[in-house]
Order: sequence, then structure tokens, then C-alpha cells
Amino acid sequence: MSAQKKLGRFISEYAVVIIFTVITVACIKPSGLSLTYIIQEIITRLGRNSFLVLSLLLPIFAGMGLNFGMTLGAMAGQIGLIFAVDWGIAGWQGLVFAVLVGLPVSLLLGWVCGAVMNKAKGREMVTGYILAFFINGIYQFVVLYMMGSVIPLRSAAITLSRGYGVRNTLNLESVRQSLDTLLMLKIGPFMVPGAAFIVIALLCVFIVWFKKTKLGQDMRAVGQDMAVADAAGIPVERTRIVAILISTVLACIGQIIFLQNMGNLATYNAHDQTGFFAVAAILVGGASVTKANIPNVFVGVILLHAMFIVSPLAGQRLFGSAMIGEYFRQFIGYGVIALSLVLYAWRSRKAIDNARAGLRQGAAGSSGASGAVDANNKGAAK
Amino acid sequence: MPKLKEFIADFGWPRIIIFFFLISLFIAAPFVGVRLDASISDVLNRFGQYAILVLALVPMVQAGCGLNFGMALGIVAGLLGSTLSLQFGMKGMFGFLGAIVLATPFSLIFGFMYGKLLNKVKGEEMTIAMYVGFSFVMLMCIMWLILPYNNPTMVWGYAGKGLRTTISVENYWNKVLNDFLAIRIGRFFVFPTGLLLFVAAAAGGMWMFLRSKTGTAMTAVGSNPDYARASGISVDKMRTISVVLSTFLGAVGIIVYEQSFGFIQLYSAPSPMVFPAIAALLIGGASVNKATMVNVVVGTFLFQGLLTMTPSVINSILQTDMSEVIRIIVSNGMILYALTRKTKVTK
Amino acid sequence: MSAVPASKTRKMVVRGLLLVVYVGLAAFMLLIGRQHTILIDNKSAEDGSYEAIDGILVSVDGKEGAEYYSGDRDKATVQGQSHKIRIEVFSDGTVTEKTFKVPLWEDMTILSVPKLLAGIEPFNEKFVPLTVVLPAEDQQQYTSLPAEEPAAEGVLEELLPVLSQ
Amino acid sequence: MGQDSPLLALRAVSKDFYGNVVLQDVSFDLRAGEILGLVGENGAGKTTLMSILFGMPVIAETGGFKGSILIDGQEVHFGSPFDALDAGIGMVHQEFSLIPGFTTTENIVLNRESMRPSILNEVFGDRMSILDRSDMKKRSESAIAKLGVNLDPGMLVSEMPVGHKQFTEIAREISRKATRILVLDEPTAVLTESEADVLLATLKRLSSEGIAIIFISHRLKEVVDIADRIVVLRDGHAVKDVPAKGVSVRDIASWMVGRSMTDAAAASKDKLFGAEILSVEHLWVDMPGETVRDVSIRVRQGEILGIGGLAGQGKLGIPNGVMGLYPSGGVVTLQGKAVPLNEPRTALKAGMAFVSEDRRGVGLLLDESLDWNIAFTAMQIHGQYLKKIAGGLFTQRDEAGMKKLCEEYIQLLDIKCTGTKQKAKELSGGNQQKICLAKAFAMKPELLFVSEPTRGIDVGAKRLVLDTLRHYNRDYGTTIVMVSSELEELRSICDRIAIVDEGRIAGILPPTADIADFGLLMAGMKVDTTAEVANA
Repeated sequence: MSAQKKLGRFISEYAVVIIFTVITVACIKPSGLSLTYIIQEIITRLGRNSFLVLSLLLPIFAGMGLNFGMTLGAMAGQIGLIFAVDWGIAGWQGLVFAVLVGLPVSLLLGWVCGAVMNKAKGREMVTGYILAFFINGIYQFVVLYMMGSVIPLRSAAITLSRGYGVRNTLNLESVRQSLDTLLMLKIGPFMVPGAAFIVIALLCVFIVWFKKTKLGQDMRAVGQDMAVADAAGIPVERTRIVAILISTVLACIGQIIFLQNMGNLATYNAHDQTGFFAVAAILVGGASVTKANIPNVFVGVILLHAMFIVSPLAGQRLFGSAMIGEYFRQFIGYGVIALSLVLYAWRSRKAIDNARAGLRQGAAGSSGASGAVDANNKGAAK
Repeated sequence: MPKLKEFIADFGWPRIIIFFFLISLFIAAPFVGVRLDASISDVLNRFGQYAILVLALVPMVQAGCGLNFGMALGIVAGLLGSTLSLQFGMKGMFGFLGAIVLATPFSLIFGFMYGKLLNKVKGEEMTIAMYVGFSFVMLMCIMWLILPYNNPTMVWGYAGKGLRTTISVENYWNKVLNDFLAIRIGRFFVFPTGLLLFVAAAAGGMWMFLRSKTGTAMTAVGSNPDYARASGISVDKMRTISVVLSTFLGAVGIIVYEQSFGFIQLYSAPSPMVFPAIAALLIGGASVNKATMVNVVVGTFLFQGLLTMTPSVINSILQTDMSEVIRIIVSNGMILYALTRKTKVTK
Repeated sequence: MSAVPASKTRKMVVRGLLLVVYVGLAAFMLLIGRQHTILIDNKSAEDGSYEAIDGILVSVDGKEGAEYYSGDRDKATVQGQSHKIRIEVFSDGTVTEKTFKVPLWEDMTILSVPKLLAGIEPFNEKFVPLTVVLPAEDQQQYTSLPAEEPAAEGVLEELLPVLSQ
Repeated sequence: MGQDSPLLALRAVSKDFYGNVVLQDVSFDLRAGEILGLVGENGAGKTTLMSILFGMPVIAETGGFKGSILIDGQEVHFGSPFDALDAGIGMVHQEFSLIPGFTTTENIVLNRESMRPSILNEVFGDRMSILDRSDMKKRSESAIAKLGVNLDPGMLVSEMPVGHKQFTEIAREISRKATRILVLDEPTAVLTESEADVLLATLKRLSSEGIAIIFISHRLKEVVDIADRIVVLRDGHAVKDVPAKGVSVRDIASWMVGRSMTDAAAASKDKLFGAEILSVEHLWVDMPGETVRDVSIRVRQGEILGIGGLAGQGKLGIPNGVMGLYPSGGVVTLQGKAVPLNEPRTALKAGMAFVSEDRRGVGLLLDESLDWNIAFTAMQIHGQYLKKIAGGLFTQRDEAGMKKLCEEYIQLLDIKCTGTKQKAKELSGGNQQKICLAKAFAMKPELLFVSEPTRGIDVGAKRLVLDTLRHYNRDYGTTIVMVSSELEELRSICDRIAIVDEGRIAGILPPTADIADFGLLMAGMKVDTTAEVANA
């Protein structure tokens, strides 16, 4: 392919990453924040968010698109944290306890999400989104009405004064930053949460190792072409459910890491935005609905959060109101998801048209020699 | 018995459950000290408020564009129209109709661009529509702060620039439709004739449109795009018309909502208006590519009835406010039920 | 050539074992992670059986100590059940160290240093708060919960700490 | 090769789909290392026979089959394709079943990867074992070597030329330990000449190593070159089972097609044909599976022109291209006026109507009522059956007008239904076809394209559909271009029959031409057609 075409493909491939880098760099100057502050902030956010964004990788491999249903995992994590705080277990032990309690809940929710998505093939993403709200209703019912009445709550500090139901915001003082401070390293001017990065590194190793297993291979096969995988005898439905299961479990652990860094838990809407942030991050990192890898995750988290740090203050300076910066950030966040989805859908349609077009030239007025039979292969790259 | 079974299969179990749940609420109301006439008047009022927003979904569903998760665009066009009508100080029925007229150009432009975009990305339209809608709403949040409005009732007190989050239409065109020929019985019961007449007119207009030449073509595109193409219909043109119509009706719908509700809600208010409208249409029995006027009326009545009755009745029964939880579970449950049906969205 | 299928029973045993380890880990976390608050008290008893000591340095589990004068009361938060307390009396410089246990499910206990020094058992008992009617002011008002769908407010709330930094 | 019981034996295999007999006691044997050429027209039952052999679920779902299949003398029953695979039968389909993003190696060993158990096996089951990539590479290389073709095991299938894809699939089938019988369904359809030769050489080598091969192809020359024995299927019967030596392509063609002459269109003798109504020059149509490469043809007023040929050769592409439903190019003139391509609306407005071959997919609105279905195109193109309101600003469907039209056609075409408001999906296949015909007739077209009008409907309805076409042609003078894979029907109704092969007109014959000539044209052989065509 000519260099010009290759450049064109590169630009269309990474349009989102390029736009984002330009906007972020442009905002750094007017935001007036020092570079070291920004870098320090990005390091903490990398430690806080990467685990959540990594949990999106497996469903993408299995061809189920962006798993908006990961919010279910976040809810499971929050239930684990509620029990850890209620039983007064502090420090990193509290986190491990929260994960152990949240795990079975996320397994159940993950299985439900996978089964529902199997019934809505082709529309997994929007079904995941709606399922997240549906389960949010049930989560609210459990946490707001069942806890304290049916499920015993020990400490009055987190129960609503009416006797049952958990308060709107929980103070996670007992487990606050306990993962980060476990191995806080001082490198130059920056404080790096060593333990958090170790956990993230472990997850990356697991993902790389997982792609080498038979289950990983089956997932990739199902993601590429469900019909062929099924004909080869791969249990397609079960493989897809396992992909969602693992993603939900990782989201549960990721949410716990996220909340221990934040220090407080907005019981009823902390999970609303987890899906949005994680999806925006991985798309900003250059991933698409069917193709994603680990670098996409880290590039995405760095770029998205850098933009989220600088834009409100840049908005303050340029437009004279932080609100504009704030809304600008929302617009960019939603805009990037819409843009990359549109680009992906447009590019996949163009790929099909190109395949057809390639064939057409061959057919038009080819000379008598029957040898020049061109293939009308249906295996055009989807 | 088979006739009943076939009716149930067609009407769907969830809808039946919701129907009987609503009826039981109405029956339980008086025993729990909830005034029946006030509730019915409230349900009618909310029905009128939401009906047109639900009706706005019909054209796109009929044309096979699926559920319009991006209706926020239409709502924003309506907000632009109503804020401009306030800016020009238009009052009374003239103000209300002025708002619609002012909203029309915006809704047509937004609808046209949105339609062209959707035609480019057939398949996975719903997710894209949702995020285009959200990002557009956020863009407008910036616009509300920048656009040069200066009508004192609308602008922030201290800064003198940028619009307030909620603007009262009190002395402009508040309840213009509701009070038109309103029938009052006793202190509590008000029958908003004007509002319901307007809704009936809009629904009638839509029914007539769907039976017109273009309307028929659009329905054909919805049920079988290849059939329509083979009969010389330009599928993309029909889909764009349905999107423009849907966006226009969304604008009209929000203006009708505002005049009855009494306030214009700006900034991120449009986003949460979309899901209830979709849930209502689905509760009415619409499928992902077929929706009729009956679906709109029945669906809106059931859904809004549920929303008005649950807070009052359930609260007094259980002394807790479960209505929020019930609303979330019912509305999202319905959308989920529709999404997991076998009917495939246009590929 | 595929892996030799592990026999059914071996799989069962391993999975059973894993379950036991899982529950054990949770219990272990509970044990070593359980947080208690200990009220350290330096008051003299009404019936005169022990006297407050003026000027002592008390540290629990090796954390840095705090000075107490007669009539003081302060709290220390500790994790786990068994703890070591070190009391150094300024006046005569004597240092006594003692280990004591806090029952698992006790949130808050009160430890009287004078009792400990005087050797009266039990010096560490459950803390029973005076029964005071809680003022109604923190009655949670939540009639309309701010938890409807994708409203941007949720994002604002979550991001506000960043703004404030 | 001489062991006593044959490797594979089919005994009196019969199959019918809802009373429509597709296979009638087919029996033949297959010895190890023997290549059997299976030929037959479309609808002769080849694909059904292979689905039975391969245990496809569709067979069991439609009531199973009669007769028996024996391997090494014992009868076998296949519940699913995986039983057939275990019994040693490998199948290479016409559409590739390969994973585009996987390499050759990964595709060859798909779902049979060699693995090393990992510690997690005990907990999460065997699928957690690690893939042994080096062993997989070795296995794929040995399978490729067995094929005698140089394939790069590391290349992604999506970047492969078509020939390589075909060889990859074959390599996958023979890499299975148990494969002793290999079935290939039209393998050379997508290959270039050179690639086809390499494939044939490979198949010869495989058979010499003891693998039995069933080779299905419509390219009779290839079948004659490679096959040891040839079985000819016609209308579900195995009419011929002969060794290949000394058999010519011409013999096979006539066996394939040879049916007694029914009353050919004698009536066409005294037919007067008007001037040329339609001329098509160098038409190419990009329709998936039915590509048209270069077709030029003329149709005369009042004529019934038939277009025949095997499936996938492009005959269906012609009407779809002219009507603008698929991207196409070339010059089309109707009654002297040029008709632009790729615009269905102008084609319909110019006076051409089209009854699509895909009845349920394109021809009908299954969820709408009959009057809707029939009046729709006329309403949209000619503006009929609409009530004008406020001077044409608003239009409303003229329900009464549509009802009258629908009743008229129900009576004329004897459509069995409960009324004009019945939903189209509730009708039988034959009646649905009549609704599509009514929709086209309602347009009062100058020229009517009809595609596979009698496919999948019962014999009674077939007769009535053909009579209606004859009636409209004779009484109203509508010129009809009928595309069908049923040669029998074309010869009974058409004045001239054009045979399409590989996207080109192989030749045009009168209905009375020798049956073998038709067979040869279908197989892509040249036939001297100039004599008969003048103006029969």
C-alpha cells in the first residue's frame, strides 16, 4: 500500500488518540497546573483506574463489544466494602475481606449478565447498559431496604437513622488508601502506590497468560466468527458467559481498588459512572469494539485523566467559569465514545464495501480467458 | 381459552403484571387515605405531559431505526425554542405556539444531521444514538452558559450571564393548554381538556401520516427494507424523514411538558427524560420495529399511572418510599424485555 | 495429546479444599483485621480503690505514646485481638508492660490505667455508653434519592474532590 | 483396494421435505482410495445427500431419512456432524468455514489444539490448559506436507489468496487422525485454472494414500479427469453409476439433464414477435453468490425469454441488476429509451416489474395484510389507490380501492386465503407466490421479470403459476423474462432459452433443441447454436 494510504489508515485508526492528545496538550498551558502536579495526579489515577479498564479486555476478545455491564461488578465490590466497613475490618485485610465477600456476588451477577447478553446477540452493548440500570434498581432495593432489616447490620454508623438501609455516603476511613500506603515508594518528586501497581501488573500477566490458554483461544475464535467456532464444536454460549463472568469479577476487584483510593463510597451512585469512565478510557487509548490490547488501556487512562485534570481549570481560565470546563470535560468524554463507535461502524461498513468493490473491477469486462476467474469469497474481512 | 392464550402471548406477561399491579394500586388508594380523584387528575396530567414524548418515538420505530435513544436532540431543540420564546417575552397561547415555531428550525436541522449519521452506521445504532445524544446535551450545557440571553427571569442573578438550571414559565405560558376549557369537579379533580385535545390532535396527525403515501412507505421500510427497496423506495431517505419527524415531535413534546409542569429544565435534564419515554412505549406493547397509536396511549397511561400511584399508595402502606426503586426496576425491566426478544433490529 | 483428564474425584477434592481455604482466608482476615477502639482512662475510682497517676506516657502495640495527666481519657485504635500496652510513669520512671486481649466482637473497650497498675482485674472492660437520646438532626432526609439514570450530577459529586484539591 | 466390504456404502437412501420427495432410494459404494465424481443439476439432491452423510441437524429436524449408511459394513447413525467427524468423514463446504483472524496453523487445529495441563486445570477444568504452539505447528506442517502444497503456517487467513483458503480447509479435514473419507462440495468453483489443477493433483495423491474422496462439481471436464467412478443424480434418483473410463463429457451432460421431451412450446410456432423491446449490453452485476460478468442480450416484444443455468452462475443476477437492486454497470435500453442502472425507482417507472426469487425476504411484507402487499408498489410508483386530500397536499391510503384490487386478483389467480386483511405470512408458499405475481401485474408492466417462480411450491400451484404467466403473455401481450433453474419448465413455456455459465451467456437455444446441448452449455462447453436460433 502506498505510504499515503498507509498514513490515511493510521490516522483513521488512531483518530481518537490524536484528537485527545492535541486537546490535552492545548489545555495544559491555560490550566496553569505545574507539570509535576499533573504527573503525580496521573500516577495516582493510573493506580486507581487501570484495573477497572483492564477488565474490559476479555469481552472485547470474545466479540461482545464494550461491556457496559461491568457496573454489575462494581456493585458487587461495593457490597463487599459495605460488609468490610460494617464488621469493622481495617487496613488491607479489610480490602481482601471485601473482595472475598464481593466475589460470589459478582460471579452471580456476571453469569446473569452473560446469559442476558446471549439472548440479545448483536445488541450486547446497549443490553449491558440497560441491564446495569435494572440491576441498579435491585441493588438499591437490597442495600436501601434489605440491609438492616433482613440482612443484619452491626454498626449504627453506616445505618440510616430509620433503623435499616445504608447511608448515602460511607466513610471508608478504616480501609482508606490501605492498598496504596502498603508499599508507597518515593521516586523523585512522585509518590508511587507500589502495591496497587503490583496488583495491576499481576492482572496484566494473567491476561497475557490467559490468551495462551485453550479458553483464551476459544474466546478469540468466538469473537471472530461465532458460526465457524460453533461448527468446530466450541461451546459458544458458555465461552461468552465465561468472558463476561471474568470481566465482572475483575470489575468488582477494580471498584474496590478505586474506592479505597477515593476514601469514601457514594453507596447509590458511585457505580453509575464506572462503566462510562472505563469505556471512555479504553476508547481514548485507541481500542475499538473488536480490537483491544493492554497498551490501549494505559494510554487511554493517562490521556483521559490528563484531560479530566486540566480541562476544568483551562475552562476556568479561557471561559471564565469552571462549570464550562466541567461540561466541556463531559462533552469530550461522551463525544469520544460516540466518535469512536461511529468511526468503527463506518470503517467496518467500508471494509465490506471495499471487499465487494475489489471484486467488481475484476468482473467488469474481463477478457475472454476464463482463467481470470475472480473469487466472490464471502470470507471478506468483517 | 385459546383466544385468551393467544391474547396473553401477544400482550406479553410483563405488561399484564404491570396492568393488574396498577389496578390494585387504584383499588388500594382509598383504603390508605389517598384521594382517588386527586390521583386520577394527577395521572391524566402526567399522561398529557409525556404522551407526545412517547409519540415522538413512533416514526423511527416504524422506519426500523429502532428505539430512539438519542431523542435528547429533539428535547434540546425544544428547550432552545422555549428559551427563545421567553427571551422575546411571548406570552399566553401565542408564547406557547411561538416556542414550537422557534423550535422547529432547530429540530429539523438536528434531525437531518442525526438521520444522516444514523444511516451511515446501520447496526449498533442504539449505543451510538445514546452517546451522540449525551455528548450533544453536554455541548448544549456549555451553550446555555455562553448564549447571550438577557431576560432577567432566566439569567443567573449574580453573573447576569448564562441561564439558570430551572426557569419558571409562570407569567409566560404556564398551563396554557391545561387550563384551556379545563373542567373542574370539586377541589381536587381537574380535567386538562386542552392538553388532552392537543395530544389527541398530535396522535391523530401521526395516525393520518402513517396512512399517507410516505407514511406507508416508511412502515414498509421498517418491516422489510429489501421489499421497500425493490418497490423503488429510497430506504435512507425514509429513515431520515422518520428521524427528522421524531426529533421535531421530541421538541414539541418537551414544550408541552414544560407548559404543564411549569418549569423549563436545562443543562443535563434532557438525558433522563429519554428512558421513561422508551419504557412507556414498550409497556404499551410496541416491538423494536412496530409501534401503533394504541401502544403509545396504553403505554403512557400505564407507566405514568404507575409513577403517580406508587409514591402515594406504597408510602402509606409500607411507610417507605419504594417508588424510586420500583420505577427503575419496571422501566429498565421493560426495555430489557424488548431487547431480548427474537425480533432482530435492522441489520 | 490433550492433557490427561484429571480423575473426577481428584477434581472434587481440590475444589473442596479450595472452598475451605477461601472461607479460612476470610475468617483469618476478620481475625487479624478486626479494628477496635480502646479508651485509655486515667481517672481515680469513686470508691477510692485506685488513684489516677499524674503524668504517665502510654503507648499501645509500639505505636508512639501519648501523655496522660490525672482525669485524662484518650483513645487508640488497634487491629487484631491481642495487644501490648507500655506505661511509663514520669514521677518514678517505672515502666510496666502488659499484654491483654480484646474480644473479637467488641467495638469499643475502656482500659483503666490506674486499675492496671494497681493490679485490679479486669482493667479492660466493655465500654457502655450513657443512654442518650440521639438528637434528631442527623435524621437522613432521602425522600427523593438522587439516583436516577445517567444524570451528570453523579459525575460532579464524584469528581468534586479533584476540583477542591 | 480390494477388501471385501466397501469403506462406505449407501443403501436405498430416500428423503422427503414435507411430502416433497428429494431423494429416491439412492445406493452406491465407495472403496478406500477411490475418487467418486458426483454430478447432477441443482435440486437433484446432491446437497441433501451430503447433509445426510454428514449428519446435519436439518435432516433430523425434518423427519430423518429412510435407508441406511454403512461404514466398513456396519450401519451407522450420526446424531450430529461431530459423530460423522469421529467416524472419519471430513467435509469441505463451498463457503469457507475459517476464522479470518487466525493463522493457518490455528485454523487447521481449531478446537483440537495440543495442550499442556496447567495448575488451574484442577479448579476450572481442562480449558485452562496452555496451548502447545510448537506441537500445533508441527501437526499443521505435516498436514500441509500431506497435501503437497506450500502453505505458510503463520499467515493470517484474512490475508490469504482464495486458493490457499481452500487448501487450509482441506488440510484441516485431513489433519484429523480418523479422516478416511473426504467430501468436497464444488471446491474448484472459486479457484483459478492453475489452482484447480494443483487441487486435482493433490486429491489424486490423497486417494493414492488410501483416503476415499467424493468430488462434487458442475465442471464435468474436471470430473472426467479425476474420478474413478461417476454417479449421476437426477430428480433424486441415482440414474447412472459407472466407472469413469471411456465416458465423455457429452454422455454425462445428457444423463444429467436427459428427460423425455414434454410438449415443448409448440404453440410458439405461430407467435408474432414485435420489435425489440429490451436490449442489454455488457451488463455486470455484483450480487453476492450470483455475479454477472458480461451479459448482452435482446428481448422482443411479446416473447417469453427463458434464462437457465446452474446455481451460482449469475442467472439471478441479471434481473436484479437490470432492476437496480444490486450495484451493476452496462447499457440497458427499454423501448428505445436508456434506463439508468442502480435506480430501482426509474426502472419501475420505465414499465419493468420484477417478481423476486427471494419470496419471503424481498417479495413480501410478511406482517402486513394482502391488500397492502399487492397495492404497495403501484401506490408508490404510479400513485394509484390514494385518496387526495386538500389538493394532493395530503394523501391517504384508499383502503376501499386496495380491497377491490386485492379481491380482483384473489379471484383471478384463485388465491386461497381468508380475506384481504389476512397477514401474508399465514399463506402457503404457492399462494404467497401468487401475491408476488399480483403485485407485479398490478403495475401493468411492459416487461415482467420473473425469478424462480415455482421454487419450493407444490406441483398444483406450479401449474397454475405457469398458466397465469402464459395467459398474461398471450392475452395482454406482456413480454416476460423468466429465470429458473428448472430446465423442464423453461422448455415448456419459453420461446427461447439462454443458458448462463460463470456470469456469461454460454448460448441461446430454442426449447426444442437437443437436451444434451443444454447440459453442455450448463457445463461451460461450447455448442453450435447459430443454426437453430434464427427465429424459431
